[in-house]
Amino acid sequence: MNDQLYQDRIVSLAKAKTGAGKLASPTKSARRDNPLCGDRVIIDVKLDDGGKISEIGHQVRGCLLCQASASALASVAVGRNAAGIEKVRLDAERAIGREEGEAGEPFSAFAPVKAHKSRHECVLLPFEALKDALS
Amino acid sequence: MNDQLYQDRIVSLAKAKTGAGKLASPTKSARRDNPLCGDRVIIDVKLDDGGKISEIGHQVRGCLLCQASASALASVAVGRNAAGIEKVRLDAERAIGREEGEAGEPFSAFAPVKAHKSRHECVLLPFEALKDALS
Amino acid sequence: MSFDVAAVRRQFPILSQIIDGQPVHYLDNGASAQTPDAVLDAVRTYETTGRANVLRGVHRLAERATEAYENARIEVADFLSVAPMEIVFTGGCTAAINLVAYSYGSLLKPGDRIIVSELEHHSNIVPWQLLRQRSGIELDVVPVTVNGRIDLNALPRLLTPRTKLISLAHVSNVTGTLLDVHAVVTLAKTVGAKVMLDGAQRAPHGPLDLAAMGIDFYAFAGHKAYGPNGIGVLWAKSELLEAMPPFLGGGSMIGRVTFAETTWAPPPRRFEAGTPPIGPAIGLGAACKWMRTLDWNSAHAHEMGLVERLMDGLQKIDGATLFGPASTQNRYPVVSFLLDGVHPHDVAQTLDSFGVAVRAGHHCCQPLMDRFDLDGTTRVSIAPYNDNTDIDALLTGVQHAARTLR
Amino acid sequence: MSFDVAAVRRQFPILSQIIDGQPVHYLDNGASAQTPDAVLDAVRTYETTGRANVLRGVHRLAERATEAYENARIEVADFLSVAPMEIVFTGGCTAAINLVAYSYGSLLKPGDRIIVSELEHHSNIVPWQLLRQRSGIELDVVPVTVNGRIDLNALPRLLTPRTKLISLAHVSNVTGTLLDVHAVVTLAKTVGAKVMLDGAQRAPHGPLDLAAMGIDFYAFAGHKAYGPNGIGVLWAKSELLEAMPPFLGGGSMIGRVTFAETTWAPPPRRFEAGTPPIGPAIGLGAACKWMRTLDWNSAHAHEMGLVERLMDGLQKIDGATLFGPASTQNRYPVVSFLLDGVHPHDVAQTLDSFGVAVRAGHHCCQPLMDRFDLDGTTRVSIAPYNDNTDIDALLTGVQHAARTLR
Ligand SMILES: Cc1ncc(COP(=O)(O)O)c(C=O)c1O
Ligand SMILES: Cc1ncc(COP(=O)(O)O)c(C=O)c1O
Repeated sequence: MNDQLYQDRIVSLAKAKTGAGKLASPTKSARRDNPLCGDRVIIDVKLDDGGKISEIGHQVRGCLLCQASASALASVAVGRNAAGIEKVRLDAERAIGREEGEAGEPFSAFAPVKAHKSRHECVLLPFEALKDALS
Repeated sequence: MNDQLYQDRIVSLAKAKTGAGKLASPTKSARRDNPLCGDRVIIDVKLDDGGKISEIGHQVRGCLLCQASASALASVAVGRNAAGIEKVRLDAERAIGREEGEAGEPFSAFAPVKAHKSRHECVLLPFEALKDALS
Repeated sequence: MSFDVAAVRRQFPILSQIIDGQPVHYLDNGASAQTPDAVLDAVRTYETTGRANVLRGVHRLAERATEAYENARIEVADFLSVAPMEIVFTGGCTAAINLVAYSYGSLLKPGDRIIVSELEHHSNIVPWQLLRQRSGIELDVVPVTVNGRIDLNALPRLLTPRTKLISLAHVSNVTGTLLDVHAVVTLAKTVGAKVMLDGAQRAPHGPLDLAAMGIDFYAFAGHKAYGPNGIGVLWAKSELLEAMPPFLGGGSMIGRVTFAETTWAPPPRRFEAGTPPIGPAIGLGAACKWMRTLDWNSAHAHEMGLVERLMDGLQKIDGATLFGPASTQNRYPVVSFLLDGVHPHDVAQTLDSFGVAVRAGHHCCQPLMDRFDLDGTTRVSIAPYNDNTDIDALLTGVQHAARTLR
Repeated sequence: MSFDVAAVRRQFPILSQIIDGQPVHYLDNGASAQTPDAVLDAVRTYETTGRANVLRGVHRLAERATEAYENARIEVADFLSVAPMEIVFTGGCTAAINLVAYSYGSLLKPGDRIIVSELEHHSNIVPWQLLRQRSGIELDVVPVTVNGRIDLNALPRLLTPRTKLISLAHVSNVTGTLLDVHAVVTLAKTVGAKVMLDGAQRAPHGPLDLAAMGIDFYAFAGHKAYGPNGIGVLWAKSELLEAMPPFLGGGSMIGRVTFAETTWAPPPRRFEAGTPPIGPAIGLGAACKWMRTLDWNSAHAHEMGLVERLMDGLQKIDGATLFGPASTQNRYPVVSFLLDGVHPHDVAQTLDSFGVAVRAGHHCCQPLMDRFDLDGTTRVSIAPYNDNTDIDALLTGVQHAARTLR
């Protein structure tokens, strides 16, 4: 076995299910599909008057990487606006090798995905959905 | 040089141009094209009351093999009906190896074509046109 | 069982590869099968001794190329027990089905109906949807049973005098189920509908007798049948081909071209516009010839023995369930399964770390997935060169996924 | 001239073949060029180390295959100086032109007009005739000059506000003449027409800068550009691809499939239905990369030097006349000639007996032949690996034909 991908940190993130579920009355929602693999993410957010996220909920129908990513994202999203989320996305992109530099926490957990190009989109899908929801 | 195809007998048949030209008032005519190579044969015949060929003329716009074949065909066509022409065709097909057996004269001249599959149709085109004219 | 799997494996150079210290357990044959030396050599011989364009050249390389290309047509025809002139080379199985949808489809009238099933591959759905947009035909869909078989009991009530074509998968690429062709043909006859089979998943498992099956069209892909990429086959009855207008325009498919009017060559050339995929066709001819070197009774028994080993093993894994029939009757060696709580992509990715290649996802069958409300399945698809070690490596990997990812 | 033709020749295994005691003088490159070791090796590496279906697999072979396939797209894009996402892989040049005729063509209205020329290959005529039948567009034809060039002086009066597309050969496959693209693009702009070039005969002679040319569509074939059969390229501006509906339906080109409605993937995937010709695409990528290893200034000078040697030699043969321009200006190394009283097929067949491969006939340009009332021509088409011995063997053969067949 050469199991470098599903390391404990990723599995724990996915199992933590931080922010999993619908919001009762979201300010905004967005859904994103990846037609190649069938992954699907719905993100609900409540925004405060300054456009900052005050609550976030995600429904992921997808793989463990997508779930872990949604969890990780939810764990750091509250209090950020669209620009703040872009910064967090940079961390995720760094972790998977799409951007230069060191990835911040908790996204460094995704470093093992770097070698698996076909799975990069799984990590980024929740970010795409959240971007749509914030725009 | 490995020139086995254009032997003297074929070249002579072509140059003889036996039967080349239009008939003034043919009983029947037919035209055949080979779309792959662009060869074109028009055959005119005069038939007697018994359906036998009394006169034949051919206009060939095509290669030397096609010209030689039309010449050879014209040299033996007079006095034959459709069935008789079929027998002659058998000689041509024997010469190029499409049928078993020894080819009669003058078609044995076409034996060098046997090895050149892409040219078989050149030899047979005048026969096709004559068949149409007789049918 | 006299099947010598080691002897077969030796003919496939890729199977002896070691990647990251692991052997290759290739169980993704339904997506693309591997290719034997016989095919690689045939293509290489063409490329290095007889490469030229076909049909129109008189020089020796062109004669060699033309002969090799037309021999490939004969090999394919022999494999399918049909006449060579009924074999049209296309770019793939998808291209073959699209050829029918465009050419035969152009003969249909608004309100004419085509029947497909719920388990079809997108390649046997979307071409008809595009035809529907172009020309106002209607599509009817035969449902599938809970076992993942096309429900032929539901077919009669879909048949109408307007039904012109029934196009179904010969073997499902998700469940491996074999169609009851005789039943379909019998029903189709009652309304005069033509029958087309998508043979992508059947052709890789041995020779066929299409003429005896009573069908009208058959399509399959070279790369799934041990041949190269970029080649597929459409077979159709010659009277149908004769009646069909051209699809693509270009060299070789013409009779005479003028700007005012152009006439068409007879089939199969009418449907092979431009320079055909000569090398790939030669490779596919070699693949068909290679397939006929196997004894398919024992090869099929070998394949289905592996399916049984797989099903037995999965049954012992907590949370693993089969999608599709649990028997090996009327089926070919394609098996889909689910692992409760683990996404199919994660199963497949874990298997990769054990050197096992499978496919996960919707398998280009989104309507089937929707019908069963699934994200996808993990699919194991077997070829004659697979052996017990492949299945065992897979089972070990699934166990690992079950243990670590839930 | 620093061009090392011997070094180039060594890379093409077929050129060192001896057939019936004779070396191969391959001067039929316009029909299909030969392929170098670099291409053969790239395809073999895929077949024996990374063969799998692309895009959807997560296992290592699938990752290798996908990466190789997408790298091929980048190689082709670099060769053409365009963006990879604007490259659509097709089954050939003919398939690429048909893609435009079906997809872009479906956006046209009855009465819209398309301009082609009298010297076009059937592949750039028949697809538009089929479109005319489908949708009532009109075709206009630019005549050719006595020299075998597209007569651009005649173009302005064909232009109307209904002219939507001008589709012309970049280089003629009969006369080798190069189109004045700048003039065509300038004229097209006056009525807002798109410009498509059939680059089948230009692409094999070095890199292009399509973005700088101001055109909209470009098509070429892999097998004429030292790549495998079964692969071709359509380039189109991304905004055009975005606006174009799908052509073939099947796997990979979809967004989401339901029986009620199906959505499409973005380009280029929208136009690559089904399993693409993966191996052939990888081979073409290697061919494009290989072409960029040559210094095309000296390669072109070498090719045109051979054209001069050929033209000089033909001038000395009684009864031989050139068809097309007698100069090497604005042309590529394709030369047609006639031998008075000897049919082109007989010339070509005689040349074959000298080991020389050329092509004779209408070259899929019947309208051009009709315009000059010709049965056909004998065509010499040259690649960088040709040398003086090839031309000299050809001249000897033509002399022999002139002496014996008249
Ligand atoms: C100018 C031109 N256009 C189009 C084509 C068609 O290319 P293919 O037959 O490879 O599709 C050719 C070659 O035959 C050609 O020379
Ligand atoms: C059942 C079925 N039909 C059609 C296809 C399409 O074949 P291709 O993608 O080779 O054109 C496939 C394979 O993907 C298949 O499994």
